[in-house]
Amino acid sequence: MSLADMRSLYQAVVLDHAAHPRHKGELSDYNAASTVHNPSCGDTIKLFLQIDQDKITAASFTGSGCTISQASASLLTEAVIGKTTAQCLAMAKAFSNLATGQEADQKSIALLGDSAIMTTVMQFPARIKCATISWWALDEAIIKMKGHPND
Amino acid sequence: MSLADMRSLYQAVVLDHAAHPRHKGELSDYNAASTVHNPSCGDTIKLFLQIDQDKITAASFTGSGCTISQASASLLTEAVIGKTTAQCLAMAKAFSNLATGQEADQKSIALLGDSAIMTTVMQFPARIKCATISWWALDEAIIKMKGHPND
Amino acid sequence: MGSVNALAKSDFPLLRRSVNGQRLCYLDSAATTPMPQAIGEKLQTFYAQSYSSVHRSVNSLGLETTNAYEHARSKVAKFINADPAEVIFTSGATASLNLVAESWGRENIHQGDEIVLAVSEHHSNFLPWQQLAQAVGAKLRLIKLNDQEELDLIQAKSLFNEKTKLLALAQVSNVLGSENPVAELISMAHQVGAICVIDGAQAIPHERIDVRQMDCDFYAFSGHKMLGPTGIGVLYGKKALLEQMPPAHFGGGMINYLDHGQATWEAVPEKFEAGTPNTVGAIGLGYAIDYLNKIGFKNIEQHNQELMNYLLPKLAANPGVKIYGQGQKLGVVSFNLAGIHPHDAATLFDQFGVEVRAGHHCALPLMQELGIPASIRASFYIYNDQADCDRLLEAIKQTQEFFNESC
Amino acid sequence: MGSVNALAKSDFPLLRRSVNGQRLCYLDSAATTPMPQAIGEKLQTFYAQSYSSVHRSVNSLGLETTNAYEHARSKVAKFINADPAEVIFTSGATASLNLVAESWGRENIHQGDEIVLAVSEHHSNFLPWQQLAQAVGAKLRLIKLNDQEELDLIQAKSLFNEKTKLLALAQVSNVLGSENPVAELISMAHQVGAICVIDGAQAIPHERIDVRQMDCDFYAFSGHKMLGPTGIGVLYGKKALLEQMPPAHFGGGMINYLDHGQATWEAVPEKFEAGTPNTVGAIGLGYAIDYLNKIGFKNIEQHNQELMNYLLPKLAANPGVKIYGQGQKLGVVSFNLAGIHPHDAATLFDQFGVEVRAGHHCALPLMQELGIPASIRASFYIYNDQADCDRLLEAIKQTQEFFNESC
Ligand SMILES: Cc1ncc(COP(=O)(O)O)c(C=O)c1O
Ligand SMILES: Cc1ncc(COP(=O)(O)O)c(C=O)c1O
Repeated sequence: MSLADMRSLYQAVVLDHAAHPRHKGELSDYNAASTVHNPSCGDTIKLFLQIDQDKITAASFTGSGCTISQASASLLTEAVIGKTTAQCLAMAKAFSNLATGQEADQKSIALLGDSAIMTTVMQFPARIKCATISWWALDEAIIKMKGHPND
Repeated sequence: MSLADMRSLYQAVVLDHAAHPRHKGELSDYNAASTVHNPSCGDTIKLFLQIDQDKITAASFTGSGCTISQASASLLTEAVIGKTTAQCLAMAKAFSNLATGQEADQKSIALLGDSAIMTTVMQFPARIKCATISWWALDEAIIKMKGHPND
Repeated sequence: MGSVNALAKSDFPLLRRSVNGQRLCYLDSAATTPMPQAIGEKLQTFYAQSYSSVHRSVNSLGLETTNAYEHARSKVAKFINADPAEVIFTSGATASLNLVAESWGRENIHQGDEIVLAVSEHHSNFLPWQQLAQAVGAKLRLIKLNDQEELDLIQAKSLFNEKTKLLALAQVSNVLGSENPVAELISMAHQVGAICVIDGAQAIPHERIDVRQMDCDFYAFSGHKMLGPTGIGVLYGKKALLEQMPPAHFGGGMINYLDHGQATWEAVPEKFEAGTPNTVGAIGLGYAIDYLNKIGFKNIEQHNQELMNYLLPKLAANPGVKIYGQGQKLGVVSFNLAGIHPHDAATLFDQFGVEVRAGHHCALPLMQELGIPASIRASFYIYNDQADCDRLLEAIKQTQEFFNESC
Repeated sequence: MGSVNALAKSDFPLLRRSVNGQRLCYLDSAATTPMPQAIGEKLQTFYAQSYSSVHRSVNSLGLETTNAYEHARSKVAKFINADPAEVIFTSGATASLNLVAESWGRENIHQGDEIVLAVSEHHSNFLPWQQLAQAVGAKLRLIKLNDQEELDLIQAKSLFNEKTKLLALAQVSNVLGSENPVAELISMAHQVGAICVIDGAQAIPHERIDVRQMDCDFYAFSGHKMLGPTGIGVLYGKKALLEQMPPAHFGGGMINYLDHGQATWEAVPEKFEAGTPNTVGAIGLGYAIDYLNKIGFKNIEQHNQELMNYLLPKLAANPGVKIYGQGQKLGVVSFNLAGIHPHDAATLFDQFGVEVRAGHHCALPLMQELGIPASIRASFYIYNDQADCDRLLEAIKQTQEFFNESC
């Protein structure tokens, strides 16, 4: 076995976020939220957002899941606070593209910051969903609140 | 091709009964009847019986079908007239056994008379149903009227 | 041998066997087609090297199988010009059509509604609608035949009205062998807001299908009639429709979540694929599509047309032969021999190794419309050649002589 | 290698492949089993030499296929001690269970009726009943687990009453791996006049089944979990019940006649087999039965028991391992590693070539009952040996070290 491969998936920062997730728990005030399930394992992520004047002023999540999904959600909350909803949608798209081995534009990648580390999951196709479900939840929460960007 | 095999299936008497079926048409008086379909081809035989004091006093049939089913029904009507219902049930069983390559008791075979000729159909497995459906109709008509022999 | 040579006959070992001492002359492709040797070998290899379970796996082996299964779905989608999410794997055309009736039908067909069907529908596209109509109090309205024994477009027009909720129609009849005026009928149906279910079981082996261009709402077919394995079929549905529909069957792999006893469903197509699918069947269907694409539909159509052009005039020239339907035949021709029941004829043909179908072909309403109990059906495909036509013609001649002499 | 040698490992070429650079250690037989090489070869031969269409044929070739198909049915019947007319071929256990719900269930379950289910049922034997209950206003009553994490017979007793119309129960749980007290529960159900549907998907590969002795009313299973091909399954039903039930699907081959728009049905089992069946799938299932019979269930049971006797004490001795269910295991064991999510564990195992399942195993109600989101499941069959147990134990150890060091 290649433990080295494993170390690239389970990097220290990932393990740290999974063990000590940031912003875990329901926000006391929020105006956007979404729950996403990973039907292949039963994992669930519920994401809460407070959006003021089109900016994310607070973000948190609840739910159980594997190291990858917990770390990804935790990193996501850190990444989105302070971003506009349009930036968030671009980030969600960039993340999902990178995680499935597709290209993404440099500007969006830059926005992802630390959270981009989770896209190494690309090398473990069976785990891609674990990393992406919190980003789907982000996308869904914003669209539910604001309507589709092209509307 | 073995036309000889064909001649054993389509013997002169068979072709004659098919071309000139005996007792074809609905009986004006009957007290037992049954319709049987051959689902594989859509052929239908309806059999009419007049049963007096447990004896078949008249028999006829209607319906369309192939040479084999028409000849078999025609031969059946000839064979059953004058027989008791118990004899008829024994004949139906003997016919069906012979046509499927099984044994039958000599007494019942004797009762079949000319109609036994149709059991050569045994060599043409795809056609066995064609020969036997009128005998199923006989069985069903008698049982419907009199109840099951063991009742 | 004449000018019409079989395409790829040597790929089908089945066709080299004998029947009743004669080399097999297989004329029953409308019932089912043999599978090319190479497909069987590839399936064997798949079982031996990669087979595992699809979906719900986090292991590498399961992922390999899942990818192969989804790759087969993409092939089907491309083959009929659909989106992979619009391709539901079923156990066959019959299951596909029942799925539409059970899911879309039960939700959308109500008392007083009307369903338009062709009188020539196969039971698999007739009974599900008849039973649904009986259950809810809807009405079946039948498109009849004109005097060419083809669908009567003028009469059909009179059947559509604001009560029409559905058109269920075979693209190609499995008895008459002719292509129905699908475009015209779909447009009549859509004009009154009805949904169109097209039974493509007999069309898909013979011509390039484009579901978008056809603009049907559902399209159903079976793998075993297009050189694929048994037990696999497809239901195509427009995505927007599929998304609205409830699942028809329930089990593993089709739920998103189950909470406090409430289930929510997976996205399409998984929503409609409860239970472990026929993984290897789907992969085999993918191989069959590769095979057909390699031969090419231009060649397939031309080959079958040449065979029909050779056979039909000779068949029609026999005064004892009555052919049903006067349209162009896509490799399928039904007929009867005067004074000879089709079952008797088929038994004689069988002695010559000529394997046809005799019966009602699961199209009893059509038989009743034609006023016959049954017919003989000879159906041709890419591996048949002119010699097969000649053998059929010879078997007919001998059969006529046998029964005419005898009677 | 220890004393427990694999039965017939060499018959399965799949098991000689490698995964992530390691020789495959296949521990997912409860999901699906590889197919013996010889069965694939026989199916290939069948396609190449005899394949044609079943039923409705008067030609010799069709008859050969029909006979092979019906012979497979007889093998299944003998295998479970049923009558061939009681054996319906379906596309799998999920389809079998849905068939009972759609046909028997819709006719016989009404508002206020109660259905008793085990909380450990697979979604395929849970959702059909849940959906039916929701549709008609019936009530589900769940048999819960006792403190051994096995079905609680005492609580179960309190669930049966005159409203109970149905018991739906797996013979062997696909998560806990233990045999449920089927005899006791069937007798409770029959005492109140309820019908019993037994899901045998996990039992049939492991033990000799006798449906008459069990006295179940329906019994469902899949071919792909017992060394057979994909896309084929069986529904057994008591003949008297099947005869009363309406068909659930409609199409070719299942009607007796159609007259003035009224259809009458063929006898059982044809009534329930609309459309062209998975002919070759059924024949392949027959071959799988031959194969299992040749090995013999006495050997199979003993082999799997020896494997469990070897593995379980070692697994239980690892303080970081929590095993679910304390009953005897029929080759299936579910567990979790303290502080490690099952998905993470499975990804590590996969690097060692150890292919297990991680997730909810389509048994969400059971997961909720156990209070866990998911588990790891390792499942063993005749081709596994003691070395496979050792590799699992080693993978567990390495995984624990990896995550404990890292955190
Ligand atoms: C206990 C149990 N029941 C039912 C099923 C469903 O079987 P299938 O998916 O083959 O239809 C399975 C397997 O998935 C199972 O383990
Ligand atoms: C026109 C047509 N529709 C539907 C079917 C049903 O297909 P299957 O039996 O493969 O489900 C057939 C073939 O039997 C057919 O010819």
